[in-house]
Amino acid sequence: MNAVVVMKDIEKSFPGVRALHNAQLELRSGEVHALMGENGAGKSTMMKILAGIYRRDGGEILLDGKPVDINSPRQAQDLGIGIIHQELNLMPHLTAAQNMFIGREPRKAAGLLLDEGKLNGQAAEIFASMHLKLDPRTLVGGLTIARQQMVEIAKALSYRSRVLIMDEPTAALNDAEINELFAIIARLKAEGVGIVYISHKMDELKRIADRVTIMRDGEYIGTVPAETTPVEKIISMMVGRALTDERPDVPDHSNSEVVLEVRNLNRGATIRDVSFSVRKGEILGFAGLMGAGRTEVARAIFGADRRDGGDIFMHGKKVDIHMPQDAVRAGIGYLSEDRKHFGLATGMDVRNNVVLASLRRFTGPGGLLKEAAMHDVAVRYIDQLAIKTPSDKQEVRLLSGGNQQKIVIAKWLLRDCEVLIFDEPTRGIDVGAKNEIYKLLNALAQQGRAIIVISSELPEVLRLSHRIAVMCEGRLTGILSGGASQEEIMHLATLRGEGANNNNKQTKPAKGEAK
Amino acid sequence: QDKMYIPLISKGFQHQFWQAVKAGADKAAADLGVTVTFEGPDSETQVDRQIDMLAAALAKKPAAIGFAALDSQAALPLLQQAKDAKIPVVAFDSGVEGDIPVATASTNNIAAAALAADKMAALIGDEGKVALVVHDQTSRTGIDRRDGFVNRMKEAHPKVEIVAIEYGEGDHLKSTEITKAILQANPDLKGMFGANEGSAIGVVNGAKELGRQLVIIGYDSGAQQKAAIRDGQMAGAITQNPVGIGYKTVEAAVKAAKGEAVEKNIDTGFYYYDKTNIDQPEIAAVLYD
Amino acid sequence: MSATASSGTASIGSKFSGAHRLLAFASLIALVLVFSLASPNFMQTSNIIAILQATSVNGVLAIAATLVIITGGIDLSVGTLMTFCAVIAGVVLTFWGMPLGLGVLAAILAGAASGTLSGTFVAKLKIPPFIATLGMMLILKGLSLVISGTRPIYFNGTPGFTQISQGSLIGTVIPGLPIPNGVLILFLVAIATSFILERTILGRFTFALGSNEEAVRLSGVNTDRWKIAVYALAGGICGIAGLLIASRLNSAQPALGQGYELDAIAAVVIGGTSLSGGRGTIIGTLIGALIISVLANGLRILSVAQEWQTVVTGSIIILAVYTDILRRRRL
Amino acid sequence: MSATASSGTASIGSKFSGAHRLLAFASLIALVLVFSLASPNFMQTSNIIAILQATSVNGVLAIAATLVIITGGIDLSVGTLMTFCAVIAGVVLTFWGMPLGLGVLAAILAGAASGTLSGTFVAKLKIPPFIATLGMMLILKGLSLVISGTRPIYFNGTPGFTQISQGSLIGTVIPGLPIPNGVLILFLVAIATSFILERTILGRFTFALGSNEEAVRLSGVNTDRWKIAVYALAGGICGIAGLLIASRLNSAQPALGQGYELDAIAAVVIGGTSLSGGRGTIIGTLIGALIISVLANGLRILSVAQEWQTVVTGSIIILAVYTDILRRRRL
Ligand SMILES: Nc1ncnc2c1ncn2[C@@H]1O[C@H](COP(=O)(O)OP(=O)(O)OP(=O)(O)O)[C@@H](O)[C@H]1O
Ligand SMILES: Nc1ncnc2c1ncn2[C@@H]1O[C@H](COP(=O)(O)OP(=O)(O)OP(=O)(O)O)[C@@H](O)[C@H]1O
Ligand SMILES: [Mg+2]
Ligand SMILES: [Mg+2]
Repeated sequence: MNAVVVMKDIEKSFPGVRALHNAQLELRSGEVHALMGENGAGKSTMMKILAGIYRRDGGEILLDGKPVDINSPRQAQDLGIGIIHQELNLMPHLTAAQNMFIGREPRKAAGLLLDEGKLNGQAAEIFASMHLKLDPRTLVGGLTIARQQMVEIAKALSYRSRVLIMDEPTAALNDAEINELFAIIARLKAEGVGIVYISHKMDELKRIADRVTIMRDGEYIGTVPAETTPVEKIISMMVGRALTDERPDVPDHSNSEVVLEVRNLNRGATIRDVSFSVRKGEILGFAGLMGAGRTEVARAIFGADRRDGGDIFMHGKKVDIHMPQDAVRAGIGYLSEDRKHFGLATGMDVRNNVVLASLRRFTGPGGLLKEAAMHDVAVRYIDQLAIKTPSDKQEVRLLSGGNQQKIVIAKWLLRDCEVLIFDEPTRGIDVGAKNEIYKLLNALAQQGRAIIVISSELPEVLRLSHRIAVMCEGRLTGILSGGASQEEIMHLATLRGEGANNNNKQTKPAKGEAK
Repeated sequence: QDKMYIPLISKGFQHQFWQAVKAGADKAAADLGVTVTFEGPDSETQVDRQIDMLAAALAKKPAAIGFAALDSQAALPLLQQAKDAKIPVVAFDSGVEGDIPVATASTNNIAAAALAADKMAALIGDEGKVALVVHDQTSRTGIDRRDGFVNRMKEAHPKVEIVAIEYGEGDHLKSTEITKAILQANPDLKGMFGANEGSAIGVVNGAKELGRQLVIIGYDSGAQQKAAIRDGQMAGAITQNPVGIGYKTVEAAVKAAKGEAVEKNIDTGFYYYDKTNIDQPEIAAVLYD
Repeated sequence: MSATASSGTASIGSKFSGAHRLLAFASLIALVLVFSLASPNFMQTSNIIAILQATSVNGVLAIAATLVIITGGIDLSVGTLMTFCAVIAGVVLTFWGMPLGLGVLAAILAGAASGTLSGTFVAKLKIPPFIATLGMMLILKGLSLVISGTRPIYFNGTPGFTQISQGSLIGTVIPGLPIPNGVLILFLVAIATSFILERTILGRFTFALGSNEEAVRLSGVNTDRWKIAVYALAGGICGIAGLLIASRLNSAQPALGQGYELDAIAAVVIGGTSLSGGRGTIIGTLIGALIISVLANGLRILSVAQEWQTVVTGSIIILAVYTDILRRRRL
Repeated sequence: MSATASSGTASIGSKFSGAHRLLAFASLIALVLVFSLASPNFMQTSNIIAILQATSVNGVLAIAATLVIITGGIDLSVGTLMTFCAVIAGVVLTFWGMPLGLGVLAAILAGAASGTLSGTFVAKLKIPPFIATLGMMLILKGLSLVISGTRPIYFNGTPGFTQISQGSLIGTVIPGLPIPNGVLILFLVAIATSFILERTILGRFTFALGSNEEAVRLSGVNTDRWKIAVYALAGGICGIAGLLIASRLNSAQPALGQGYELDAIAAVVIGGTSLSGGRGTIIGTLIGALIISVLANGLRILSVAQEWQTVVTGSIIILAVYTDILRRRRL
């Protein structure tokens, strides 16, 4: 097979950061080429250079063997290079279809008028081919991250590129959507499209990748065939050492004190009568399909959204939560799934984002801030979570996606709440760091925190949870014990319709269930 | 090169009245061989901006200064500074309190507006409702013209009722809208007084747009006001002698700078003009386009 | 406007449909009701026409401002640009004695040219819109005075000129309805702009730029060019406003115009357009402009003392917007 | 939503350091140089003091506006609030004959109270800052006229009052340097506000609110309270501006003030503070205010015709900001 794209000896530096040095990539048509590396390894930067967003400082790009200069996104498009960005790049006030075809709108009346009907029709066609149930006329700003991601994918497909770059397309997706995406990838591959695929989910490699290129610290490490190379080898190439990953035993919490109890939580059609409790030292996982309502439950508990009904108890005492500050005061922290909009002040530096929820602690008399103490804490978390940043004064928006996520985690670790709700905590985080975060969550639980983890990655839920709550269409369809199987979870996650709430007896009686 | 330099700090700049004052000053400058500059804030409320202009003028070490105070008290420290530096100050348009100005070239706005009131009363038969559109609620000229008109009506024409006084910043369009609302609210209104050029034109426009006939008296001149008087839409108007004010101010300033004696109060006068006398030479001489 | 609403979906701009569309008028209708009850002089044809005519200039300026604001920018130069265009019409018609049509064209072209310049500052030189248009506001203000020789230019030599705003085409067709052409032009401009916003590619990019300019750029679109086009269109509309005011006053008043931008922007924001861009409607802007005119007219009709008029106006603007926020929250 | 982040460097507030700090003055220094060469009257102690004095009021207003703008809001009421506070001082000192200290306190408290009200409208009622402060601007304008009886209130009964701005503490210590107290107060306010912005929790939240309010709220912070606090602080600073202008004019001029917000906001934006929030410095604002004053003064000193002054001012504002953009891009 011929190489469609060859990137040779690519160099790229940002002020204070050398993002790429001698980076290499060779992509053939009709192959899925995985690009792997730790957070901040330079994967996104490499791809942005290929997509005409950044100019390279050095090196060469060959397209079909001919050297090319790619200076703008437009030029990349014209050369047949499409990209799905890691960070969503959508116009929230426009509809899904309008987003997909921005700049390429079908026209009528001799090109003078927009043809909205055709636009929506074409979008609907692409959605149908993806088995995505989405009205092309919905405003993108109102969609969940996952659905926005699907719109991005649909947009990239609509370009019909020869080379398609996917930068962590599955970070926000759950298994069903991932399956759908992989089916699409298989189709594209058959059509001879060359796909660069970036992901931190190791299991995906075996499923779709043909070859894997590994990067570390902006440098090329090697390219290996996906099928025959053991995952451990790839990981050790990524992190420069071997990782061990053993699942700790599920501890018994049945005698521990109930810290948080939620009774009959309701909010419109998205949360229906959800009740559960978490005990001291326990990690409660939340599983479910996209839009099952897990994020909504978390936000309602946290006071970020108004709720129509339901009581929240801490240590058996009812607490009034109307605003996030009430929740934090009661000892509940919430790490949002959407770091860009709800998690970070991206224009501020690392230090200030880490202390954002705990600023009071660093305030002396007269409202004076203790910068030195803030610095120490920030540096401590930078070390502990291996956050890749030139200093704690770096603006957060200049960090790689995974490192941004770590900063949100650091913020809540510092706030030290009794109950911590993590919504997709490892989204976009590399294997090594993921492991660190799992260890951290376990340690937090051992210290006596009650932890809720919402995750769309079933292995993660299974790996972490002491018990697993499963939601479907706003209902809590069951709570499983830690040792549950994927099949059991999927059964509950698709248990639709009325009466699901009464189905608790179908579920395995979980250890330590309050009722 | 060594021409005598005399800056005039005015109350305004863009209005035609001030442009006429400037024209007079420029003429005097040409006649007397001196350099003048003419500056004023955008609106008559901007007392502090005028002070800044005065400060810059002083920094240029002028031979004398012409000054039309928006608020003479506020300018006192700088005027004192001028006096200390032996720079003579000639007040124009309205007076400056205290003994600093060596001369004052001004119009008696109160008396002029009172004359407008008398004319209005005569034209409407000494009874009925009238209204005022004034350019400014707080500036000296605005207050004087309003009060001169209103007080004269109260004293001499008790049967004339003043039903509305509104302020339109001398903006033609705003004054038009104001007039229309006043006319709408008072179907039996007999007359209106516009206290400066923009206000007067606004009154004329408003009445015309609503197709209402009433007695309109204006203030100052300008092509549109003159035309309105000629074709009968406006009964008449008060005119000052802006060109004369500008000319006399510069003249007095030059004299004072040379150390010559100057007349303390230079009354530049005002006239009522209407269709009958608009073309008489003494009136035509003080009108501007 | 009804373009996308007819299909019953929530798409850009057309948040109003059916009953909601009526509710959007709530504040305006409430105001009209109150004033009608308070004074019999308010609800009269002549006064309604006066209100509409008082809206025409500010309404057209506000439409221009709406375009720029939807892109996430702001245009402080609308007021002085209007004056500048009026002066240009004066130069062409009165100084040079050209025919009416050329004067109209010159005014609109001058507006578009100035808009192109502002747009270039913003898009190419990356000067923040506030500064670029503030600078243009001052430049245009000065140029108007320079060109006109700091005196009004009268249009007495062009008899048809006053008809642009003051004549009544509608009145000649339907004698009972002497709606001035100025009002007609306002509505025509509103309909045309609304059409451009909702149906054409330029409109699509107007919203897209305000929603997420970076995303548009990354989609391979020449964002600069489109942004300049929006500013140019807004400038051209200011040219129309310049013709309206000059025709109304039968003169180009070179000193007028500064301060008008605030009324225009206020109308836009009262009309529900977001200053952070991406969201807005022309119908909202029209309602906003009407609210401002009705308030001014009604308070004057009630003979409220002018200092109190200001207080009441301020309070009602806040109240009107708050009501609108409450209404939307409930929906 | 997604403000297109311009590629600024470094972190909150502390954009200027070392050599860059000097470069930031580039436009200002260039202006001063040009004017000094063009006229010997420019670079004279008395004129420099006049320029500083002319900056004092606008500078203080601009500092107030900076705070609100950093939170991502805008404050159109700074000008009329200044006047309102001056009138309040007049009422307390002249009408009621209270001692000087009480008048000063009353003015600052009135400012803070009004700021609290604006802040409450914005934070609690979710009224867009533009509308909330536009409403307040009108309300305060009207109230100033009502309270003062539409005429200036003179402070002749309080002899020390003019000293607030016109006296010279520095002059009594260093006789050769008769810098008026107004200028001293401007710098003190700048230092104090800068300190609050950079070193205290209120300042940190000011930046954080402008950077991403929702993220701050979801961090468990009572964003409403902090936002109101920022508006209140800004209001108090406007109170100081009110005292300065009243002292300078020895009178509270009730009609003055509208339009001043534009100069203040212009100073802020020229000084590099972003209107989309999250970024800005007080030193930048000071430089911006100085650029405006130097321009106005210099052009007057050069006896440039007034209509051309406006044109030149507009052009130089655009140029100054563009130079600054180029400089930052190069760094
Ligand atoms: N615009 C920028 N300015 C400064 N530094 C940058 C910029 N963009 C990226 N970097 C830095 O370059 C390095 C590579 O970042 P990149 O986003 O390519 O990482 P990545 O491999 O995609 O990581 P992740 O898996 O976390 O997405 C990081 O250290 C990052 O902080
Ligand atoms: N901002 C919003 N506006 C309108 N609907 C929303 C919004 N956010 C969520 N929803 C809807 O609420 C429902 C629950 O969504 P939620 O995000 O809680 O699901 P989830 O289980 O967390 O799934 P995900 O994996 O996508 O995060 C879905 O139907 C979703 O479309
Ligand atoms: Mg990345
Ligand atoms: Mg979710």
